[in-house]
Amino acid sequence: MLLNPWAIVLLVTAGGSLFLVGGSLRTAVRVLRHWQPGSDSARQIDLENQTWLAALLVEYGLILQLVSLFLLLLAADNFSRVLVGAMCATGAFLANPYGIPALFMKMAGLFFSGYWLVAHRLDLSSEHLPLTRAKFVALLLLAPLVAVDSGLTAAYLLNLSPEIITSCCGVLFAPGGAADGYNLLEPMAAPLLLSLFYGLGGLLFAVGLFLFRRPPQPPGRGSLLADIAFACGQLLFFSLSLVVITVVISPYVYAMPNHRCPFDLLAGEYGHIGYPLYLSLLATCFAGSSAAVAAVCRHLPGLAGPAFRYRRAALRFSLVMLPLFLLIASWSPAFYLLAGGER
Amino acid sequence: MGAMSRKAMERVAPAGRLASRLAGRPSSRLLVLLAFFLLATLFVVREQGRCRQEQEGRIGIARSVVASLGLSDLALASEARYTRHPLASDPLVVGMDHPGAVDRFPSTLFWAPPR
Amino acid sequence: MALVELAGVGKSYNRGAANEVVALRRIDLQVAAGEMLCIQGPSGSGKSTLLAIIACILPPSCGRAVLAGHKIARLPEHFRTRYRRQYVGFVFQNFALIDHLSLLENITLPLLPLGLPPRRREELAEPLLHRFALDHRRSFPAGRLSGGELQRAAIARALINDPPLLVADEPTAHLDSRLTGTVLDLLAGLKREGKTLILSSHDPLVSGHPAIDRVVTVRDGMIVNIAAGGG
Amino acid sequence: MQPMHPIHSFGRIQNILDYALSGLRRKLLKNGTVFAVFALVVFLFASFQLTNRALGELAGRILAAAPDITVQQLQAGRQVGIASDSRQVLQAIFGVRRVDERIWGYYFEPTSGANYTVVGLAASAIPASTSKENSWPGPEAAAIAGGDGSSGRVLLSPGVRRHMGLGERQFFSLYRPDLSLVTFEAVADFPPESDLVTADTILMSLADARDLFAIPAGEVTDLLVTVGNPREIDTIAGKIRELLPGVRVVTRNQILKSYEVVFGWRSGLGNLLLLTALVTFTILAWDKATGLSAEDLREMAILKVLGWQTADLILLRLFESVLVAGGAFAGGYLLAWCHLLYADGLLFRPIFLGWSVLRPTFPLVPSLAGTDLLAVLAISVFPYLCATAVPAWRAAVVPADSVL
Repeated sequence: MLLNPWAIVLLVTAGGSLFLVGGSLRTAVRVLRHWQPGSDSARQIDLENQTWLAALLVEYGLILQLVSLFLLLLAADNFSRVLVGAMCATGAFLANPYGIPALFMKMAGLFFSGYWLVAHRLDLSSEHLPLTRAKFVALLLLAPLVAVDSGLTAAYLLNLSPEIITSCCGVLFAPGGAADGYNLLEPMAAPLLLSLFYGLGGLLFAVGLFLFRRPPQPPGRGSLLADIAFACGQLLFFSLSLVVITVVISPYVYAMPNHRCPFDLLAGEYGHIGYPLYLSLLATCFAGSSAAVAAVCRHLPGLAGPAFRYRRAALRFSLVMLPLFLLIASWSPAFYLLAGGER
Repeated sequence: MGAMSRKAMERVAPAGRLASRLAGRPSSRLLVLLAFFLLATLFVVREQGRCRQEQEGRIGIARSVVASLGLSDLALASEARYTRHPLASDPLVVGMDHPGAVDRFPSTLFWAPPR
Repeated sequence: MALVELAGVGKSYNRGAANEVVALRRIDLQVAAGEMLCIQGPSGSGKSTLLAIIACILPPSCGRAVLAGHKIARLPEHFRTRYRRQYVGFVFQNFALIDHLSLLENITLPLLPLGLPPRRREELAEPLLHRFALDHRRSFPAGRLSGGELQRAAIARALINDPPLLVADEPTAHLDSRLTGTVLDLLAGLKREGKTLILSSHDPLVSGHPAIDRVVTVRDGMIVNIAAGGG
Repeated sequence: MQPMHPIHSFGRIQNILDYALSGLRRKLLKNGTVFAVFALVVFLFASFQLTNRALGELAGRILAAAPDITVQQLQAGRQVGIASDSRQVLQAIFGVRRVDERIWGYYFEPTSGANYTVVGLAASAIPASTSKENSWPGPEAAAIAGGDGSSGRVLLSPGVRRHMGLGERQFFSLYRPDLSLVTFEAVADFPPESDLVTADTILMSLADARDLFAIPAGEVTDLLVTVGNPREIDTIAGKIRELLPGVRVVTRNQILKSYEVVFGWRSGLGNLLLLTALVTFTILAWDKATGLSAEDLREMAILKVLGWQTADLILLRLFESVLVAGGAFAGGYLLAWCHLLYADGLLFRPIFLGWSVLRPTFPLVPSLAGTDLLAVLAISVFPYLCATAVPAWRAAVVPADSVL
């Protein structure tokens, strides 16, 4: 279905990402081979200049990644009107085995390039550029991620086949089977999920507040472990939230007990509630987990101050966004229950 | 930002000073331009709302015609069955049903209609 | 405390390439705050390179270089730019004003990335325009200024950040002797206000000026002589 | 290490924006050209997309009234007449409210190359005239078919009337397959509002259509099934397929979906064609942006010596690109919007109308869809920004000492 306008848009953005990351990859290879901090050789000066280019390209790539994530969601929603049996974007994603992996790959790429940029900013704030080498090793890992993402997107689009009525004489299409998005996840026990969701959310808030309030610690394994555990908690919370939104919260938004779809939340019929919901979730979890990037780097020469400042700012941001997210997420169920809807 | 404009600026009243300062900076001028653009956008969007309402009545009539006659296709490209009535054709019809084509697919595929 | 400290500083261009050129070798120099220094030597002797290193424009290839307590050798470029922005005003030999901008805009260029609003920029430029008798030329495009005006504008631009150190590369090369005297008097006035000045010149009029504390002679990339100046 | 002047980040951005703007103004000719070409590309893209969307939405909304189920007979993979008797079979299915017979076909007019669509319906199939506003048929439609027999009275679209050169006359003749003439009386016109679906249509009674096309008695072209409960459409369609093997069953949902695909496909094809224009433009922009003049490079180097960071210069260049691209996008899109709103999509209308002799007239209204905006943005502005990233960087890393 490559002639669909959405497919073209997605492929153009995927091509753009590949171009950007490919460009920075070239720099990465050269930096890893020839980087000599402190030297003023012509090559080193050239390399220092090139790091600016690489960072610029990754920054553009990050924006492109964010936009293409939303484009993919919107496109899937659009495809669902064309594909047989797909009632909503979930169905469109499940139409072939590449849809969901492409979606997750895009999210992974978003987080990864975000962390990379945090590391880059920290790197620049030290006179010793202590992270440059690590940064470009990481770029070597980011590139395949983006390539796989683009490949999966292309494969997804290539394998989508809408059933055009005119090609199908006298045969009625099979009624929508498993791909209707009503059963994306087998209904799990809602109370269990909800208590996990709010429990983890509250725990993260408390731990975040503790980490935020704590004075700068001497670099040690204990405090580093706390930061890393907090970051893992954030990522866990991210995945858990996606499940909870799909299984528990979305039916309240749709006011349909069996309609479980995480994507229709973005639609206009439901007030575009998905945008603030997902963006605040993304902001919370990204900021919270990126604090660990700063924590890992803080023992490097010249980074103690900048890393501490970044970590503080990131934690504060995460602490503001987390209650906001919980509020938006709880809004529909709470409203439904308070307004007298029966369970 | 020249001497003249500065003196002129000092002469005007404080309320006017803001305006002249706004006009002085390219980025502020951009902002003014942006405001004009937004106004123009608002205007054409409102215009669209008006046209849409007008269209609504037309669509109502067209819809009742469709319902009465059981139509299923748009009267675009009305020269041949395969474009006028896609739903009454199948893929091979492209090669078969041209009003001027001999019914022998696929050899007739590119035959021009007779004059 | 010395404002500028160079120890064993060397500089070669295109290092690691076939056309490597050695411009400076083992320069040792200390400049105290409030000093006015003249660096003289024939063209091609490395004067400009030395000034560029002191002004954080070029990284030294080897040796130790300290500006206002900050190590400036082996430093990424954006840090050098930061120190330059903070401590150094630089006057180019060819003035390097941007022709299509007005004089005022030219002078306030260093303030743009600091985020100062136009009004504040003008406030900072006002006393300098007045001091260098450029008031009446403020909205002229730089391309239409005379040589003396250009030179005064270049100095005013270097001073807009109120840096402790002023580095001037051949500030009088394009001026006649009368204008040279005027410019030197202006610079001497800055010295009296506590600024540190480092000039390069091969003009005896400059090295002989009474305000000059020391005259450093550079030849073939080495300091061959340091003598007390007219001051 | 506190800077002497602390950096005001918002002021910095505003100042650099100012500088970018005055730079753009200074090189008005060069930037204006890029802007104009870019705006033109965006305009073409957006016009095409808006026209397609407007037409697609219009089709969707009009065809929402299409018959619930259409049943046609297939033979050897081609559509042939269906036996009227099947009507009883269909009527017997629980949930079917009514079944109507219809004959339709083409009447090819060799001299002009026009192709009329003749629709023959039994009088009982046409609902009684309603008094409701915005509704059809009015009183004149009742006169089409005086009874279920042959009446010779027809309804025309204004386009067909014009094309036949009827003017105020009422009588005209058409040929039967054996070249004998049938005379019809055009009693009324279709409302102009329905031109999008009836531009080429002649409506007559079932008996007249059978006579005109010489279709044997007991056969019709298709059967239209009206279902009581819209949720049952798919179930009933399945039953019909079981009861009448060899027929094609088309539901309204499939009709709408097909049109969605057709419009999507056409829009994609158009985008693909326009993409070449975009690529050409991007190459042009790249070329313009990489060809930095010596004067530009000197300016960059001076700024650098004066304390501008590489990041400041990249931002400066980025602003230039974003201003050109964003402005061209906004301008182009607004222009496309007006093109559709005030000129009815003049440029792309012929493409969508095909090569008809009988062209429907209908106004197009653009619709504001955030997704469309995002799509045009992604396909025009982002490639431009990607293409200018490298030149922007190249200008920003010019060595400061090059000005010495």
